[in-house]
Amino acid sequence: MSEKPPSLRAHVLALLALAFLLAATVFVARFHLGALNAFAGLAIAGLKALVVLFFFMKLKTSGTPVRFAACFGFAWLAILIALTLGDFLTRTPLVVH
Amino acid sequence: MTAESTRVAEQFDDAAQQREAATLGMWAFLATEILFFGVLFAAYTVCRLLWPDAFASGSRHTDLPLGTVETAVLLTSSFTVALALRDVQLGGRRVAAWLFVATATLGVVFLAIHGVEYHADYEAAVIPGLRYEEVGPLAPAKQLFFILYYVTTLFHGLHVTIGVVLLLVMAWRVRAGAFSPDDHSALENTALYWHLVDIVWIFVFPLYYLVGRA
Amino acid sequence: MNLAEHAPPSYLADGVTLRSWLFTHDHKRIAILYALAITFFFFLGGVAAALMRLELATPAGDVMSAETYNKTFTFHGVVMVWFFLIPSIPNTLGNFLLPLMIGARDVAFPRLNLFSWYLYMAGGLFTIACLLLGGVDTGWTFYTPFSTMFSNSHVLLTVVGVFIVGFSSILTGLNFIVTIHTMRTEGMTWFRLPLFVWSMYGVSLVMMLATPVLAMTLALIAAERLFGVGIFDPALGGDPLLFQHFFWFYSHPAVYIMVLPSMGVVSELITASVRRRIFGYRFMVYSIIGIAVVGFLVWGHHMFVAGQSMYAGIVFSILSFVVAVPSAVKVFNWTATLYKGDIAFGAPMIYALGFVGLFMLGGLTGLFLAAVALDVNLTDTYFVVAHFHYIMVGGAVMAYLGGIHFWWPKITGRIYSEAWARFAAILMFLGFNLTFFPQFLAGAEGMPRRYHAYPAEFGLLNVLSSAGSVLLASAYLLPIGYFLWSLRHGERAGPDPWGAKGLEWETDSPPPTHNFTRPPQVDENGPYAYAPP
Amino acid sequence: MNLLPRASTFAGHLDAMFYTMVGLSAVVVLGVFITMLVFAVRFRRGRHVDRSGESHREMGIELAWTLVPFALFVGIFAWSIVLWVDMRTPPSDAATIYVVGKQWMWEFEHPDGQREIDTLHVASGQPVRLVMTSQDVIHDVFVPAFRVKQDVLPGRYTDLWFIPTRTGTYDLFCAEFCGTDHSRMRGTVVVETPADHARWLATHASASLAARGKLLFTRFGCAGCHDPASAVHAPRLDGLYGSTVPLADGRQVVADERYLHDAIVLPASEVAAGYEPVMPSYKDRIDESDILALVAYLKIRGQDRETSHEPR
Repeated sequence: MSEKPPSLRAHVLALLALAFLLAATVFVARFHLGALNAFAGLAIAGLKALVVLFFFMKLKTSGTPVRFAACFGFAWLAILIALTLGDFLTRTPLVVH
Repeated sequence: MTAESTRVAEQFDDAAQQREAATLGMWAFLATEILFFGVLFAAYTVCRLLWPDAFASGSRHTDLPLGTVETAVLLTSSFTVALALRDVQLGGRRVAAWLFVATATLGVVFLAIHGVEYHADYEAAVIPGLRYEEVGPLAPAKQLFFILYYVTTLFHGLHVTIGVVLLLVMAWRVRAGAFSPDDHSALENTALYWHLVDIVWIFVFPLYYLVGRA
Repeated sequence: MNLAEHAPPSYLADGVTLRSWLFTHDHKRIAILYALAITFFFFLGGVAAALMRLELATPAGDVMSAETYNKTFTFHGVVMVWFFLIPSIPNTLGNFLLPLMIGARDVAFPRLNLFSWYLYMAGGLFTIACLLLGGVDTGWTFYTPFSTMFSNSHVLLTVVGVFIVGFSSILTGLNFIVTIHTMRTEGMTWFRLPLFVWSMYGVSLVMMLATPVLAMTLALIAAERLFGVGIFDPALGGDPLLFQHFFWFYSHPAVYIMVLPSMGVVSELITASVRRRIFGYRFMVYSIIGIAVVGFLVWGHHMFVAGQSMYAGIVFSILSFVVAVPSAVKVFNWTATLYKGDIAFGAPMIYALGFVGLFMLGGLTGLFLAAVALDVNLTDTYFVVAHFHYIMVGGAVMAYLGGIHFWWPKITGRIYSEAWARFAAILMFLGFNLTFFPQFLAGAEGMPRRYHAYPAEFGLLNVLSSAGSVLLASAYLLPIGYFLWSLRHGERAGPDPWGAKGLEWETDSPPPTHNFTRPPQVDENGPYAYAPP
Repeated sequence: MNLLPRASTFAGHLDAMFYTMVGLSAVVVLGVFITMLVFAVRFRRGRHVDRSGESHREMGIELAWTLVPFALFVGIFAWSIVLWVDMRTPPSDAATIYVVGKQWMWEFEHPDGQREIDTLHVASGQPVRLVMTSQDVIHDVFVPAFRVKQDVLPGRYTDLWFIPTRTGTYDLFCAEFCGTDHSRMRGTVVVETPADHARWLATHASASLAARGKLLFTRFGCAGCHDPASAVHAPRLDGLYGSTVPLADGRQVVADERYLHDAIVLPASEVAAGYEPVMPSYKDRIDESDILALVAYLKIRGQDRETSHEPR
C-alpha cells in the first residue's frame, strides 16, 4: 500500500468531534431562532459530513480525480435545488383587479 | 510492494492502476447516490418552503431521543468501519473481522430502532397510503412531510440493509485472509459506501427530526 | 492458416457459441450485443412512427382510435429515447472504440459492462411487456397528475422499465469515466485524446449526474400510483411543476447525451475524410465540456408556459442561449477543418456533412425556442417536434449511421458497398428533410403536437411529411441489406482502409480479443497527425 | 406564418422577431453552406491545389466566432425579454374572464355571468385577461392567431392576456397533452366589434356570476352554518374578502381568491382562529365553475352592491 494508514488518534478525534456536533445540533434546535434554526441544523450537518469525508473517507489524502468526484454529487444537487427554488421563490401571487 | 502479492485483472497493467480504478469508480458511484437522495432533499426543500408550519408540526411527530440515538449509532459505526480498514492496512485480520461484524451489528441496531419508530408511527396513524388519520388544519400538507419522511428513510434503510450484508461478507472474507495491506480495494469501497450512508443520515437528522423543536 | 496460428484470433473468431457471446467480458462483443438490441428497438420505434405518419396523412382520426394513437406516440417516444438514442452511440461505438482509442485492453470494469447490457435488456423486456399488455398513454414525459391519477394504462410497468434502463446508463457512464481516467496507455495525455473520447467523457458525466434524478422521480411516480400519496399531486398540496423540474433536470441533459457523442463521431469522420488536423482542437474539447456542464442549467426552457415564474423564464432563457454558443463553435470548426483538406466524399463524409447541416438547422430553431417570447407561440406545437427531430434524428441518427459505416471495416473486417452506402445516405438526407421540414411550417402556423386529429388547414403539410417518411423509412432499411451482404461478400479490410489516424487503426481489422498485439505508440503530434500531402 | 392571421397586439411584434430570426438563420445557414461548398469543390481529393501551411491565427478566429454569436444571442435575448415581460403583465383595466378546463372541454365565465362552452366571445380593441384553472389534469389554452399560450393547472390559477385587433373566428387549442380526447379539446374565439359584443353580452345575460353564487350558497346549504342566525359556530362571511384572517395555527392569511377557493375545497387546511375544523370538504361535490361563482358572491357579500340600490 503506497499510502500510510491513518493514525488511531485522528479517528478517535473525528469520532469525538462528531459526538460533540451531534450534541450541539440537538441543543441548538431547542432554542427559538427562527430561520437560523434550519441554518444551524444544516451548517452543523455540513460540518459533520466534512469530518466524515475528510477523515473517515480519507479525502484529505486522495488524488484530484477523487476529490472532484466527491464534489460533483453535491455540486449538481446544489444546481437542482437552486434553480428549482429560483422558480418557486419568484412566483408572484395572481392579482385580480 | 510486489506485483505477485495482488491479483490483477487482465485489463489492468498493474495493481496500482487497478486500485486507482476501483477507488475512482466507487467515488463516481457515490456521486450518483448523492443525486438519488438529492431528489428527495430537493422535494423536501420546496415542500417545506410551501408549508413551513406543516413541516414543523410533522417533524414533532418523529421521536427525537430515538433519532438522536440512531444518529449516534451510525456515527459510531462509521468510526468502527474506519478502524477495521486501518487494522487491515496494518496487516491485521482477526480484530478487523470483528470490527466489521461490530459495524454490521450497529447497522442492525439502527434498523431495529427505526423499526420501533415505524411501529409507533403506525399506532399513531401517520403513515400516508397505509394508515393516516391526521385531522386538523395542517393534515393535508403534513401528509407531504410524512411521504417524504418515509420514502427517504425507507430508501436509506434499504441502503443500510445492503451495507449490513456487504459488511458481513467482508468480515467473513477478512477472516478467511482474502485481503492484504496491499490489496483490499473491496474493503475500502465497502467502507466508503457505509460512510456515505452515514452522511445521508447526517442530513436526514436535522431536516426531519429537529424542525420545530424549540 | 499458418499465419493465424501465430497471430491471436480476432475477437469475432474467439469462441462461436452462444455462451461465449452471452457471458463475454470483451468490450467489443458487448458492443455487438448492444448493436443488435438497439437495432431491434430502433425498428420497433420506427414502426410506431410509421403508424403515426399514416394516421396523420389525413386530418380526421380515421386509421386508429385516439387512445391507440396516444399509446403509439408514447411508445415511440419511450423506445426511441431510452432504448435507442441514449444508448446508441455510447453503448455501441463507445464500447467498441473507447478502449481501442486510448490503447487499453478493455474497459476498467468488463463484468459491470456486461451487467449493464443485461440491465438494458431487462428494461427493454418491461417496456415490451407493457406494449403487449396494452401500452401506456401518458407521453414519454409522464406529466403529473395525468400519469399518477388519471391514466388507466400501464404507467407502472413502463416506469419500471425506464428505471432499470437508467441504471444501465449510469453504470456505462461510470465505467467510461473510470476507463478514461485510469486506462490510457503510455503517452496518451488528456490533450492527445481523440475528440470522440472526449465526447464519451462528457456524455458519461451527464449520464451519471442526470440519470439518478430521473430514476428517483419515476420511483416517486410509482409511489403515487401505488399508494395514492404524492408530492406532485395538487390535490394534496403538492405541485405538478415540481415533477416537471425534476423530469427536465434529467431530460434536457439527456438531449446532450444524444448529441454529444454524435459530435465526437462527426469530428472523427471529418478529419479522416479530409485528412487534416481538426481545426481548433482545444476549443472543440472545451465546447464538449461546456455543453455537458451548462446543459444542466437550462432545463426550465421546457416550462416557459407551464406556470413557472416570469423571472425563472428569463434566467432559463439566457442560459439556453449560452449553451448554444459552444454548439455554434463546433459547427464553425468543422467547416474550417475542410480548408486546405484533401477531401474524399465517401459515405461517412456524406453522413457527417448531412449531420452538420441538419444539426445546424436544429440548433438555429432551438434559438427560436430559447427566446422566451417566441417560445410562447411555438412551444407544444409541431415546431418543437421538428426542432428536436432535426437534432436527434437528423443529428444523432445520421452521426450514428455515419460512425457505423466508418468503423464497419474495423468492427467486421469487411468493406461495404460504397455506391449503395452513398445512395442510402443521400436518400436519408432528402427523406428526412421532406418529413420534418414541413413540420416547422405546421408548427409555426399553430398546429399543436400530440394531436390524433387536426384541423384541415394543416392537411397539405402533413401529407408532405407522411410522404417523406416513406422515403426515410426505405433509406433506413437499405443499410441492413448491404451490411449483411458485406459480411459474406465484402472485400476484406486491412488494418487501416481509410488511411485514418488513431490507435484503433493500428491494430488488425477485426481486432484481437485484447485489442493490441504490441503496445500502441502515441507521439506528441496528437490524435489527428495527418501529414500534409 | 402566412396562413396565420395576426389578430392580437402581440402578433405583430412576435412575427417581426420571428422573421428577423428566420433571416439571421438563413444568413448563417447560407454562409456555412457556401463556405463548405467552396472548400468541398476546391479541396476535393485528386485536385492539385496548394494544401500546405497551418493557420497560426487559430486563437483569434476561435474567439471571434465564440464572442460574436454570443453578443448576437444577448441581443435576441434582450429583445425577447421585453416582449415576454409585456406578455406576462396584464393591464389593470383588462376584463377578467374565468376559464375552467376539464377533460375535454373549456368553460368560460364572463364578468357579468355569461357562460360559454368551447366558444369565447371577446370584443376587439379591449384587453381581456383569462384567469384559468383546471378541474383534473394539466391543459393549455393556445390561440395561435393571438400568439398566446398558457398551461392551465389543477389546484392553482394561471393567467394570460391579450388585446384582440381583428374581428373574426379563430382556433383555440388545448396544447398540453391531457388524455384520450386531447385533440378534440378545441374551441373557437369569436372576436366582435365592441358594439356587437355588447349586444351579444346583453342577449346572453344570465344571472351575474355573483348572483349565481348566491343561489349556490343557498343550494349547497352554506347558509345553514355561515348565516349569522345559525346555531353553528362558523365564521361570518360578510366583508371577508380582502381582510386578514388569523388562523388556528397562529399564521395570518389574506382572504384572497386562493384562500376562499381552498376554504371550500380543503376547509381543514387553514382554519380560522377560534373555530372548530368542522366544515366538510366540498372537493368532490362542487365543480370549479361553481366555486368561481361562490367566490364571486363572497367577494361582494355584505357590501352595498349586494342588496341595496344606493350608489356605492
